[in-house]
Amino acid sequence: MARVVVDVMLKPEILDPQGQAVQRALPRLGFEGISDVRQGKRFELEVDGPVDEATLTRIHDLAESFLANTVIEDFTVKVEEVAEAAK
Amino acid sequence: MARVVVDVMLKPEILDPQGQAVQRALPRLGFEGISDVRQGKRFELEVDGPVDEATLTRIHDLAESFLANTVIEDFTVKVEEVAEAAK
Amino acid sequence: MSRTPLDTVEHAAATPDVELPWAELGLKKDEYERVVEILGRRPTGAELAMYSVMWSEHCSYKSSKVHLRQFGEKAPQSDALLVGIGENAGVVDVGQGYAVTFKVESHNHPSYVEPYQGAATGVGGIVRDIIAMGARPVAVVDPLRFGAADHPDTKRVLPGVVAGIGGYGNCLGLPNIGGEVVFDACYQGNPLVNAGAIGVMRHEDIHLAKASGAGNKVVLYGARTGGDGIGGASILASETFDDAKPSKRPAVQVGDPFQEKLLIECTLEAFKEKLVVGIQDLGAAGLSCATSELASNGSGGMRVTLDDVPLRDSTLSPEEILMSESQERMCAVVEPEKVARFLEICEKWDVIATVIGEVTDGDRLEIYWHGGKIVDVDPRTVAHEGPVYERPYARPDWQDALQADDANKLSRPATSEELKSQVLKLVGSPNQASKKWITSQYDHFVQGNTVLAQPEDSGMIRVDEESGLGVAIATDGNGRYAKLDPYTGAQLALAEAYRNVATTGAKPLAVSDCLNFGSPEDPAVMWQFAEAVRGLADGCLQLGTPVTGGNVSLYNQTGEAAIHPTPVVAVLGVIDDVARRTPVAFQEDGQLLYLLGDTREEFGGSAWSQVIHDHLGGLPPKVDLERERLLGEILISASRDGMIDSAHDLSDGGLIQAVVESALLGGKGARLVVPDGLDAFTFLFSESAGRAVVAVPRSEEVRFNDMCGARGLPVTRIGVVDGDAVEIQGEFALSLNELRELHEGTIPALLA
Amino acid sequence: MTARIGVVTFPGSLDDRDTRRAIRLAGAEPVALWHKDKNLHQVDAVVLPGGFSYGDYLRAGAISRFSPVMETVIEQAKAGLPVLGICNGFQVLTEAHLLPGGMLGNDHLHFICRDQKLRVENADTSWTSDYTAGQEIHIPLKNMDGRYVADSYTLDKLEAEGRVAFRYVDFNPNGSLRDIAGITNEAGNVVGLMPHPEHAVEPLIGTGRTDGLPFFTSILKKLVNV
Ligand SMILES: Nc1ncnc2c1ncn2[C@@H]1O[C@H](COP(=O)(O)OP(=O)(O)O)[C@@H](O)[C@H]1O
Ligand SMILES: [Mg+2]
Repeated sequence: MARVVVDVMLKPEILDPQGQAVQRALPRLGFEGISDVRQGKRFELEVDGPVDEATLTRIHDLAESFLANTVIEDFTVKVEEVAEAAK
Repeated sequence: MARVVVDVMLKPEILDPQGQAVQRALPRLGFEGISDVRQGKRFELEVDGPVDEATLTRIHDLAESFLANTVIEDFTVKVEEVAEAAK
Repeated sequence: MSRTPLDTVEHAAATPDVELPWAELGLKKDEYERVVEILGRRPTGAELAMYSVMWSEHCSYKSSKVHLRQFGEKAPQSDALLVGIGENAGVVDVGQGYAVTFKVESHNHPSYVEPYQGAATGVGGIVRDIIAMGARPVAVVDPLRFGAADHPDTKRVLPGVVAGIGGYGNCLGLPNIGGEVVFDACYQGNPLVNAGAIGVMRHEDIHLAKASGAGNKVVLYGARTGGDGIGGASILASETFDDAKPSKRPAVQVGDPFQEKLLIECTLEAFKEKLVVGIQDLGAAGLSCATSELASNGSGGMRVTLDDVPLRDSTLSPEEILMSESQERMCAVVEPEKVARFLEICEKWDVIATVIGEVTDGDRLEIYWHGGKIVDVDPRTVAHEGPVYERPYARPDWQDALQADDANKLSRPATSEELKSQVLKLVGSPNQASKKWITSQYDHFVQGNTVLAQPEDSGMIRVDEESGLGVAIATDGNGRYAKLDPYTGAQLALAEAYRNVATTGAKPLAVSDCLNFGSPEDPAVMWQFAEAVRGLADGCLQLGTPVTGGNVSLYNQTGEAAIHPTPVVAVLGVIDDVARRTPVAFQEDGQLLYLLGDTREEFGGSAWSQVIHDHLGGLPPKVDLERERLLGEILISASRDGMIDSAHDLSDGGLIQAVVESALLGGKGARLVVPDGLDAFTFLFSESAGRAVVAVPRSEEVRFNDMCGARGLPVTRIGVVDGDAVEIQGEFALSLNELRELHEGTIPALLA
Repeated sequence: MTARIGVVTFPGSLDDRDTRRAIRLAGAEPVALWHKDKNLHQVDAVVLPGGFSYGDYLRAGAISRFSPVMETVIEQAKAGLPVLGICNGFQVLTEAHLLPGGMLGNDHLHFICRDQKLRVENADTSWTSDYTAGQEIHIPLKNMDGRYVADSYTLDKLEAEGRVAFRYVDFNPNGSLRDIAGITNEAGNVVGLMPHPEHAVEPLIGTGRTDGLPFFTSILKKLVNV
């Protein structure tokens, strides 16, 4: 079993109110030096069987037609190599 | 300027209805072979200046106290090496 | 548009032969030539941007203007009207020093492309219109139309639209108190997302969109300007969607309801301190619209330095800044000595505010960029003197055949058993089923003044805590009726909304509308439009309820197929004491049920003909506005004098639909008797207009009958509130449980 | 003499005015508090009202929790100041760790607005003494992020200590664990719940019931008797 991650972010030209709200809160938390924050979605898909070209293409299509609305969002698909050390 | 990415996911033991809704929709979209979907948040922080140990520690603290609620969520912090080819 | 060298006014004058992309920006050749004639030279890029968005169908009403004039020409005498058509929204006097502003707008096309954001920004836009009048917004309504309920794309569009309306309105703290949900295949590629808002203010707080007083400052405040929906006004709202060219759909805007909530609070605080001379929201056509309209309505001119506009994207060209439709922005005109305080209030609410210009002595709108003058126009020519078309219109050749295809001749149920099964089919059909799955996604309670909300006949909001003064609003429209006869259809929409308001005990005062039609370039559509406007204007004159404002949405069609002509009418009413409001729900066993009005064999365009026969043909129900007015007076008097405990108007689905709704809401059944002279089928399913069912306590029976008799309103005793079933004596009985399951189960089964 | 009850306005608070009205109708004196002002102006109790503070961006309550006024509220709540968090206010209280657990999106993924039946499980807090334990009441509920979650250790502890203050009855509107609608801290001075008692204080308005008024009379009695 492998994990494929689809990250969906608002296109750069599209307003991101959530990211902006986070960014505006940073100085109040005593945090300087971050010039921009964008907030998006992360989907972790657990795939049965091998993640081959064909599977990736299908996931790409899935992302394009369902996970993201490409009118306002961009997405990336990647295979997660190893489980990252959580926290 | 560099980009640090903070991924925030619900703890595994917590029900993720959004992920489930995606998973349930998959067969309708003619998509088989995905045993689990989890949906979380992705924050892209544009950092002024170099991303050194100290900065990463501060962002880690920020994630722990603010970007994630560690009562219910786990997070990971990573430096994004290169701008990924969007889509 | 070349930017090196900067396309200034001098540069334009010196380079008359430069080709500009007027066609790409949506201008026709003769329109462009008129711009050149007005200016006496070729426009600069920035001027072209302004003229093109402001002269678009969406902003200039160029196809509809000649017809809309009737709303003014035929306006009834009304003491209530404080501000009429032409401002951001109309204003009505509701007494005790209060004024109410309300308006309905469309956000149809964006909501098809991106349902959530399209619908959300629709709410945002209409609410800014209300704030711009000086009022605190107090409620929203959302008349919606979608394709077939079981079409897969409806499952994409509807939940997104509903979540967007809820997401935005709930976050603003505006109770959603009414609306409509209609399914019809004709809206498949063109859902109708109309949104209305109501605001309340004191008379002295009314504000207008005008820039007066040379030296006064122009302050832009709210969100930063980004590249949102550039050209959206002209392209997105006015172009027919054509499946072959999806690339023509530009990105829709993303709304930020939190920012808008701050905008509301900081604007109201500025009003309270009397800091604002004139104000305009930024909606379609953004700064182009706000600056030209403010200047055009005022006494002087205006000078704006575009470099001072706070940007989200520093690479925007001046043309793009002028066209940007970034949401959550407002423009205020403020006296110089009050600017500091104005900015302070903005800062208190964390709202970015910048002085971008000032009112001048002259009569020109001048805009500067990087030191050069890039716009120098008479603002009236941009804002008010756009092209006006007398588009050809003609009654379509299929209209006669459609009307001849009489629904009254459709086969009717032959047995009680069949009648019963048709009732069940109707009550469970998507259009007649409960919309609770949708409306429970909206906050009805916020602000603590909601007296009635869906599924009541009209929404009602308390305006004054002490006196109990309140306002009511209902929106209605029936595209099927309007397709059969657009003149009558528009009047039926008006009559139904009027009736819905009166049924709750409020006195109808004024009208707003949202006219949703296909392409004005099709003479058949143009005829539908002209007829509907004529019908509505005539109807408003007769009912004494002026049209105070509204919105036109054209080009609602996919390829050749236009939507049903769909005039949506909102009626606003006032009630002296909300404690007297009449609810829909049956209150008490034993109360007598009366049917008010005449029931005729009228099935053209009916829910029955649609659900049972999938048929649309014949003539819509007859309209009698004098009768509507009388019915309204009776309902209002009965509520004021405590003669009725519940009331429900009759509309699509007829009497049986209304009785089932009252029964389910009250958790009390009814025993009905078919009155003499009517057959059970007609009694249950007819959609004759001008009717309502009321429940009268026994102690009021005589008084109520006397009142109706004295005023000549036909009244028929039809039964009694009782038990836990709806029973038609001699025909059938349906338990409330069975009815409830059907009525409430349909929409979740289709959409959840 | 009556009690002064503060109501905080955060940017995006929606029910602050209604809450002040409810306090007034109960006979206490409402005091408007501003999120940027650390000073609580000598109030005897504080209500964090409902709404979408900061748009509920990031997480509901997550940004407000760091506002200046909350510094004082957190400090004083720990010292015994009565604090009631309604809906968004409840979310702020969990984010501020004045109450355990966290709030997540409703399990059905939709905003929900309904007249909700609740059982008062604990009538010994500062805010619930005018109810009786086990009493069933109807209070309007309206939220997007109303799903209360905590780990099972915390949940067991809350149950054992009688700190589940309200439970949903007949219908769980958001997937909250163990049907929890509201909880209290150990001392009983800090209470949070998702439904909106301030919307149930007048017979004509909203759902037409007044089941929410005892929240405000409870605190008034407590403060005036002191
Ligand atoms: N999209 C919506 N938003 C809010 N309320 C709605 C919506 N759709 C329907 N409603 C409400 O549901 C109730 C029934 O709607 P409808 O059958 O169209 O009423 P009527 O036939 O009396 O005009 C009304 O109270 C109406 O306001
Ligand atoms: Mg009605």
